[in-house]
Amino acid sequence: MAKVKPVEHLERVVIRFAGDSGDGMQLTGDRFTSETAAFGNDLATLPDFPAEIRAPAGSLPGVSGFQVHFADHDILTPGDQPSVLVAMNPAALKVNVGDLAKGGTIIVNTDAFNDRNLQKAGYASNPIADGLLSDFHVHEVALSSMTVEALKDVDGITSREAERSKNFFALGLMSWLYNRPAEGTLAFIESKFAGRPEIAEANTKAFKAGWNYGETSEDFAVSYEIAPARLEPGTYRQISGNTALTYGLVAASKLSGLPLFLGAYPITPASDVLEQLAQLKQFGVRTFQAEDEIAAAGAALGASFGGALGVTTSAGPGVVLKSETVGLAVALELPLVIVDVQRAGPSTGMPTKPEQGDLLMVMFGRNSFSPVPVVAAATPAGCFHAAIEAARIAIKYRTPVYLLSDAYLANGSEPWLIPDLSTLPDISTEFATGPNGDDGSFLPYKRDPETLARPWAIPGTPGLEHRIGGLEKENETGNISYDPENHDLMVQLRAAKIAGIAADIPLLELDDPDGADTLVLGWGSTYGAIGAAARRVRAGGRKVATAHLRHLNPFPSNTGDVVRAYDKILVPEINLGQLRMLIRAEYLVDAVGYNKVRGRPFLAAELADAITTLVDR
Amino acid sequence: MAKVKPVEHLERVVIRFAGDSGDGMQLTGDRFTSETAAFGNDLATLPDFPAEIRAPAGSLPGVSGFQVHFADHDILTPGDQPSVLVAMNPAALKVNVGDLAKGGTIIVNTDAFNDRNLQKAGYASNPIADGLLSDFHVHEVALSSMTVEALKDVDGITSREAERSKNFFALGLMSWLYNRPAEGTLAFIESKFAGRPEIAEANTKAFKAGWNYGETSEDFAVSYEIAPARLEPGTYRQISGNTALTYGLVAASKLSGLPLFLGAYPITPASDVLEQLAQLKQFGVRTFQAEDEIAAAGAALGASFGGALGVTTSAGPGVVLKSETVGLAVALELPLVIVDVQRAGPSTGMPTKPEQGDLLMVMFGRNSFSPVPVVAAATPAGCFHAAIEAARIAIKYRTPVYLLSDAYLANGSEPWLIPDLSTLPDISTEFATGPNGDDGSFLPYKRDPETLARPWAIPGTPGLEHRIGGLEKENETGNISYDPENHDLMVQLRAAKIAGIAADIPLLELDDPDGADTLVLGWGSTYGAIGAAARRVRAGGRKVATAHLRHLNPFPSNTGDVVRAYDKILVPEINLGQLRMLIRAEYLVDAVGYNKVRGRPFLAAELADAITTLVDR
Amino acid sequence: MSKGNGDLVQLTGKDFKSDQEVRWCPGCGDYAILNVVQGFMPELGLSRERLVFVSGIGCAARLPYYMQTYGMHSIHGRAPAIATGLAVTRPDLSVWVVTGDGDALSIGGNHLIHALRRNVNLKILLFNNRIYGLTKGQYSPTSELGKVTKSTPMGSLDYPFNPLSIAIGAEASFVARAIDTDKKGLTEVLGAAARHRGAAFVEILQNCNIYNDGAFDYVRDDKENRIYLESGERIRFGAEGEKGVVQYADGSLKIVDVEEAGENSLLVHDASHMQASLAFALSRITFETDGAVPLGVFRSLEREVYDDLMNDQLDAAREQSGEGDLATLLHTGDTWTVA
Amino acid sequence: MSKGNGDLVQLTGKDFKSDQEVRWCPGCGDYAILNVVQGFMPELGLSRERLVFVSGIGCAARLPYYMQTYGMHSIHGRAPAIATGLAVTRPDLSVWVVTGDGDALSIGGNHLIHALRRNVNLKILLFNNRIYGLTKGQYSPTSELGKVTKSTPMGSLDYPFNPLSIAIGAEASFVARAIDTDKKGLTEVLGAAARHRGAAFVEILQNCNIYNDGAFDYVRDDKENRIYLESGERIRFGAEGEKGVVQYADGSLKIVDVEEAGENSLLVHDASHMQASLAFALSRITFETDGAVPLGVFRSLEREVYDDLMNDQLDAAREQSGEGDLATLLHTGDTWTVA
Ligand SMILES: Cc1ncc(C[n+]2csc(CCOP(=O)(O)OP(=O)(O)O)c2C)c(N)n1
Ligand SMILES: Cc1ncc(C[n+]2csc(CCOP(=O)(O)OP(=O)(O)O)c2C)c(N)n1
Ligand code: SF4
Ligand code: SF4
Ligand SMILES: [Mg+2]
Ligand SMILES: [Mg+2]
Repeated sequence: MAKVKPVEHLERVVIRFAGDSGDGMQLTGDRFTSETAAFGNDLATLPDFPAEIRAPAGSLPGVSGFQVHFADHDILTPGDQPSVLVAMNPAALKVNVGDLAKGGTIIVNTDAFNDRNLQKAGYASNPIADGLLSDFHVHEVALSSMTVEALKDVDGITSREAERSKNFFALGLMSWLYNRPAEGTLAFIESKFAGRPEIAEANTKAFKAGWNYGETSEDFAVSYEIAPARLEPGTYRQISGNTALTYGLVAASKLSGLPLFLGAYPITPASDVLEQLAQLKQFGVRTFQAEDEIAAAGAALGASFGGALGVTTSAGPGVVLKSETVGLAVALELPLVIVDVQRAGPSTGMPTKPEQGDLLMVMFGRNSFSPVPVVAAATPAGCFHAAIEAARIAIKYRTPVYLLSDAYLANGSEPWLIPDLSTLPDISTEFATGPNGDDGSFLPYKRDPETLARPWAIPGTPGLEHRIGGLEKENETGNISYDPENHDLMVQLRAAKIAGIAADIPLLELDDPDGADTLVLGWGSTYGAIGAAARRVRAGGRKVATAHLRHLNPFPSNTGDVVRAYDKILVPEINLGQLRMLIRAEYLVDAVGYNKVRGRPFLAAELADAITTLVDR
Repeated sequence: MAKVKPVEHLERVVIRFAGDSGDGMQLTGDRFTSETAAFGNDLATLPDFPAEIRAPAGSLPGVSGFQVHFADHDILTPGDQPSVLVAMNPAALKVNVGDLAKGGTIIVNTDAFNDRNLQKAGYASNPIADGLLSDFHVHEVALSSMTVEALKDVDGITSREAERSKNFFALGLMSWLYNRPAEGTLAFIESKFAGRPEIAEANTKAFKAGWNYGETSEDFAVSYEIAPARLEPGTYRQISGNTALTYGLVAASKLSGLPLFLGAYPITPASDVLEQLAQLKQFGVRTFQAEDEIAAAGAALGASFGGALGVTTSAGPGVVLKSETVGLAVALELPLVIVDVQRAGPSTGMPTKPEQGDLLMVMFGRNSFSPVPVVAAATPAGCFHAAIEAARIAIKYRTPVYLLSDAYLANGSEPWLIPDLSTLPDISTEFATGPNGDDGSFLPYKRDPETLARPWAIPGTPGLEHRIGGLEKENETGNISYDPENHDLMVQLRAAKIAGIAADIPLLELDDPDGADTLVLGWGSTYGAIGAAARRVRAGGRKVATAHLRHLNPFPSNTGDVVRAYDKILVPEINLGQLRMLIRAEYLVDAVGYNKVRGRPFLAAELADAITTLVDR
Repeated sequence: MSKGNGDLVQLTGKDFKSDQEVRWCPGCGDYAILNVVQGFMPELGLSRERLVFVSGIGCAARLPYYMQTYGMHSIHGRAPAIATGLAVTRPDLSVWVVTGDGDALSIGGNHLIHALRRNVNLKILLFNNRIYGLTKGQYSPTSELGKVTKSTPMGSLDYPFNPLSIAIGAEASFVARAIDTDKKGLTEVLGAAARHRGAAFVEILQNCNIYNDGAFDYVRDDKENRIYLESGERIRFGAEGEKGVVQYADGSLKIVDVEEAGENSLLVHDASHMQASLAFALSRITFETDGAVPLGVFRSLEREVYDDLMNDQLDAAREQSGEGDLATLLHTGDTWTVA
Repeated sequence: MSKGNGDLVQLTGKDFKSDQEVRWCPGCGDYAILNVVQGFMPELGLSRERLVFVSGIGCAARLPYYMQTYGMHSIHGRAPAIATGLAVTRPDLSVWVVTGDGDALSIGGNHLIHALRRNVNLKILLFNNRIYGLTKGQYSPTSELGKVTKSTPMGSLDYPFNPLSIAIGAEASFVARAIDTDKKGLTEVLGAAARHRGAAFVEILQNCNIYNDGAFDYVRDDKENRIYLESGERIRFGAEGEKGVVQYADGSLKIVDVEEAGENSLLVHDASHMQASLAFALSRITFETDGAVPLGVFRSLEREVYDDLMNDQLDAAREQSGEGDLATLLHTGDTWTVA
């Protein structure tokens, strides 16, 4: 579509789309993101849904948002403050306007600012009219009525249905404003609504009407261009954490040659891993929606016993229920991957909101000493490799492994350079096929001297019939034993096996371009915010080092050296200091925390402030 | 019963009774202990049952043991090494002889040393005959046949039944040997077997026959006397940890004025708290044997909601299942006492054996940040006050509280100075009765400014109808809230409430008579062994300080001052270093551990060695 | 403990509305149920503080927030257990459990069946929409075999529970069924449940218009497919009562044309029959197998109530041994005195 | 995966004894069951490596240690869930679950009923001794009301489950009962369970001579109280077959004197009846109510098997979309290329 108005260049933009749950904001945001990705910007997104399925229309709890940050350079977070807010109704304005940068742009759907909606949003008067928005640049657009008007010739839809296309009008307008390629969206509409051509037509028309409105309306004097970012060459796609995690699990199954078995019970924000894997049966993936989380973990463990890659996925309130079964897996020494997509707690908490609250639970939340490796993803796309890594450790060491993600990674997305399959690790293993005892017997707890892993002898293997269980086992034979010294030995062996994994994982990478005396150490989804904050701090002329842990148990073998090399250590966490505690206990360094538990990611700005304060101390 | 043989004086004796599960060793040990207590010695006991209900007679796994340590001075442990072993059969000898001090005494039931039994115990030849026991002083006593002979005139019992009385023969003999008062046992037999007078007669006769055998047999030249210990004046009884805990819970109910509700699911070694409380219905105690541990905890929480003192008891594999419910209790801010009688793990582990493996689980084993106070008993009798203390904190701060005991405390016993009821704390509370909001409304999360506890408004109170739940709550109103800053505030408030308890618990007591530079810091059931070890170390001329934590969360407010005052800190734990980790993280002191995980208490001697090594370093 | 002081105050449904905004999807069957429940409450003749609603997690489980009574929105599946602890310690309260098909029959299945066999004095309302609403549309244990949902794109594989059959199999003493929009039927069933001392299990067919719309249209809309059970009456239904239920020699039930079969051949309903078999057989009549759905009280049998038995034991113990005395307790067994 | 290479080897019961010493109490009914199970194994015609015994925790749950097959002694109550994961991924195996009344019906109740409704191809043997053996004598969910045990000194308060009723209520496709010491009856039932594709639930009445001795003497010792069910046969029993079972018009069952009632009035057993009501009604005949106990196969109905359906879906998906290709998967949706 051609352009006549002048075009200005920008380096980066943060847009937030906000509207009622029923307004299709997630779809709008997704499409805008796809266009942006196709255009070649770097980007990061942050959806923010309401907890209710469909809270009452127009109400504050019903507001659904989607933020996308895109730039001509590589970026790390979805942005602290939107520069542009699209508000489909008063509630959306009310909930989001506080986050907007001063001087930012607001596009409001004036049609929705009627008395009823204003009242539901708790506005005594119309904020558009009464000067409340004077700090911002406001575009008043009659989105609904213009959409209905634009679609009056579409056959087979009611005017209510027509009005529903207003999100495509908004998308068209924004696509014009930021010079996004429209083809992808038009093709998407065709295929998505193939079954209902009248809807496809309506959405297409609405989109074009929005685009043309930008082009014609005097309210929009210029449009903006954000040049493509210089990204590594290769084929990209956009990917969310949950999808990356799903793909990682499937890849682990392929790479190991073990059929994937998922035991899961639905829970926000982990359910869609179950839902996505359920669609991949052609990969030999079995998904079992269990009666509860205990059964989900148990079934996965049973599948592992039989030689499958047993995986179970949940969020904190479900993962906590799996603890007893994970303890059994520790005793049985069988592979099991337990995925925890963390959310805000305690208890039911805020189901759709992220938090890093479960680290200590997965480390210690089982009766008695039962060490379990912990892997944590740092970015949405990083969930792919984290899943493969968790499976690798589980398979190689015959151990349960926790894989931590969170609600922010799960739903956030970013461009992903699709890996060449040949670069992925071989994580295959060998089942036991014959006796390993000197006397020709089979010793199920005789360990590999290097990994300390025991043989995995799966049912169906003639001659290796054996019994395993949760009672303490005699070393090597695996027979029940109450011998005191044997128990101590087994406790030590189980500890040594997990500790030994430190030799088999990458070293902690340190980013310290300037030789700083302050280290920021992070884990999990704070990766982006820490990186962005460090850039700001460095841009401000200060020195700071960063390092990010992807293995939380065991720590990479150089972790002690890294942390001891700094005078000051800051550990930002969306909890009250869980990694910080582990680091302090392990290395006796006076790590301090930056801890805000608000059910949302850190802002780069606040972290930059916290780092600056510490650097200057 | 009169005495003619000479009497020698001893300061202390450690006797272990060992026999088949069916031989009544626990009863024998219990009776001997009661006699000893009545005589006025200080004492400590350590029962050691097999895991099987009734392992095959004569087999090694079927051996049941009971150790009692008694002395003319105050003692702290059941003794490292028995000085006397009573072995009722070859298996009992085999299992226990290794623990016996060189030069110790063995009393064997020669009748049981037949080929069949020797073979079952894995003896190629008879150890009595073949010189294997040459390091010991062996008394060969035909316990079985002498018992049968002694009872031949008792009417109404078979010779098998007569043979069963042999444990009373042994008890009579030992009672003679150590000059124990016999009246208590004779009275006990009368009342215990009141319903079967022929058995009462048999046991009485067997007991007397054993006594008389000591008096007449040339094999026993002297008997021994251990003078009464100088104990604080008052009325004493013998008490095991589980009984003390039971009484403590009942006392807490009386002291608080709240009816006690116990939700429990049977599990070793916690079951008898349920069983004992079930016998105390006249105290208004309701015991609910639930379908599982989750329901047990849930029902207790429901009872608390209604204004009862809700308690749930279990061991590690059951406590882990309660975690989700405890998380709910954290969110609801209601009292709940969760008792964990720890046993060896991981998983099912060794159900009858002690371990200190659950500290980190109770600290951290819940999704997200959900702080819970932790109280740990240090001695069997100490379980009484620990239970009251746990209930006090739960009630006052409206919070779940974990109370840690273990298999050693649970079954071990010691003399207990029965407290004067007037010395017990008042732990009563007040339910909300009216509105607390400025506008006359009821605010279920408006906190007491001092304790930060919220009002406890129980159903049935007119006008205070309100709803609570596991979703995040708005401060004060308790309404569901997803507001980011509110969540952070609530997280901080929950943390502050628990941290603030530090001001309301006793300071950590330091025992440092000589001004040492080494501190031994313990918690839980290692109290006795640490104390005994410190005595040895000091007796050896070295200086060592000790301190024992009874509150693990929060720590007493002076803990930092105490630990920082020492150059060297040793934390002995029957785990791989759980308190040690907490102390290191909190106070950045280089605490080292002494860790052996053998399913049994530490020996004073090994701890003394470990302390000595550190002191000398 | 307070017994409440307003038992005689005349309340109306409105008095049971809390100040919280109701947040189900527009059109959800839960609204209808909430209205009926609130409207029914005054019939209990209890003041509001005597009422407690305990729920698990799910859309259904939000109901307690909307009731101006005491309430607890607990954790997924555990409401029956939590409510048991409350009910047995507080016999003065009327305790209601609100749960969904996932909450009650999936994660909470065990607590449900145990509460039923114990016959704890709870009124359990199961909102069955045959789907997981709150988590956005996965199949539930009552979803029909082959159901295509988010988690079963090729159709579900597990044969569903029949909530009433499992309840009867679990020794429930009171079992009934109603429809969200059937105000009269639902009110009657709530009344019968409230009058029943012991555990009362009520399945309420509830439409989730977002994820499983129309699941019960065959009986929600098509009233002639409703078989209203009345104890002591022959079982007949249809627009003109032209259909009825007979029992064959092998114990199986069958729908017949009344005219053909003769009125006297029709089965007489007896909700309080000693044997649970009749109620069980009735629970097997479903739309899928028979084209009609029985509603009302299937079973209502007086049986000893757990809470009462527990409280009786406390009384008996006190009668036997007197009110427990702590000092005496601490001194049980052998004691000795050091001077 | 290995399918085993010895299917045709002729094995005997001894081949299924492991080298572990059996450690139940002398006289325990578990010994008899173990013997029958070991003796029955060769009838399966499978080599040992194809067999897996999965158990929870309890005395009964120790059985896998004694079987020279694959085995897992898991955690309390969870065996059906664990076995489900194994069975659906390994259709080549024969998976047996061994459980006790506490393990299966108390803590594990939910997993049991879900395994049954799903019709997972598991053979579930519930050793019912109406007590908790391993934890030394607390009452269980099958203990009779008023039972005095360690945890209920004044008698238990909860009405017991009838294991078969709850299984049938949970849509079990195969339900049977046998007695520990009745070698013939137990062997027959094991055979029928093994032949049934899907979940087979077998209650085995087992004497715990330490904590609940004699619980089943009325049918273990008194053979005339055993009602052996035979599909297609009229139900009669007694020393001379003088007693029988009839069904009344209200669906209830009753024991009658055959001579008086007439042989033709007796109910004909039909284990594969479409309606579960008959099996349910038979499950309600107990010693307490009727002085006799039905044994054998109550219900055996062919129904789609969860594991098969799951594996069929995998095949269908592969047929539809071809064997999954990872590269293709990673490239789904919009992609773009940076040069
Ligand atoms: C332990 C735990 N597991 C899972 C969830 C997620 N979850 C919440 S409600 C629900 C199911 C809701 O279905 P149902 O009980 O039928 O209620 P409905 O929403 O349909 O009314 C699930 C799986 C949770 N909150 N907690
Ligand atoms: C999670 C957990 N809770 C409780 C226990 C303790 N426990 C072990 S077996 C058992 C009950 C055994 O009863 P049942 O299943 O009837 O088997 P039986 O011993 O009678 O054969 C209990 C309560 C446990 N091991 N794990
Ligand atoms: S999702 Fe379904 S059950 Fe839940 S509120 Fe919406 S319509 Fe009702
Ligand atoms: S306790 Fe009972 S069930 Fe357990 S082994 Fe002994 S006799 Fe058998
Ligand atoms: Mg539902
Ligand atoms: Mg049992």
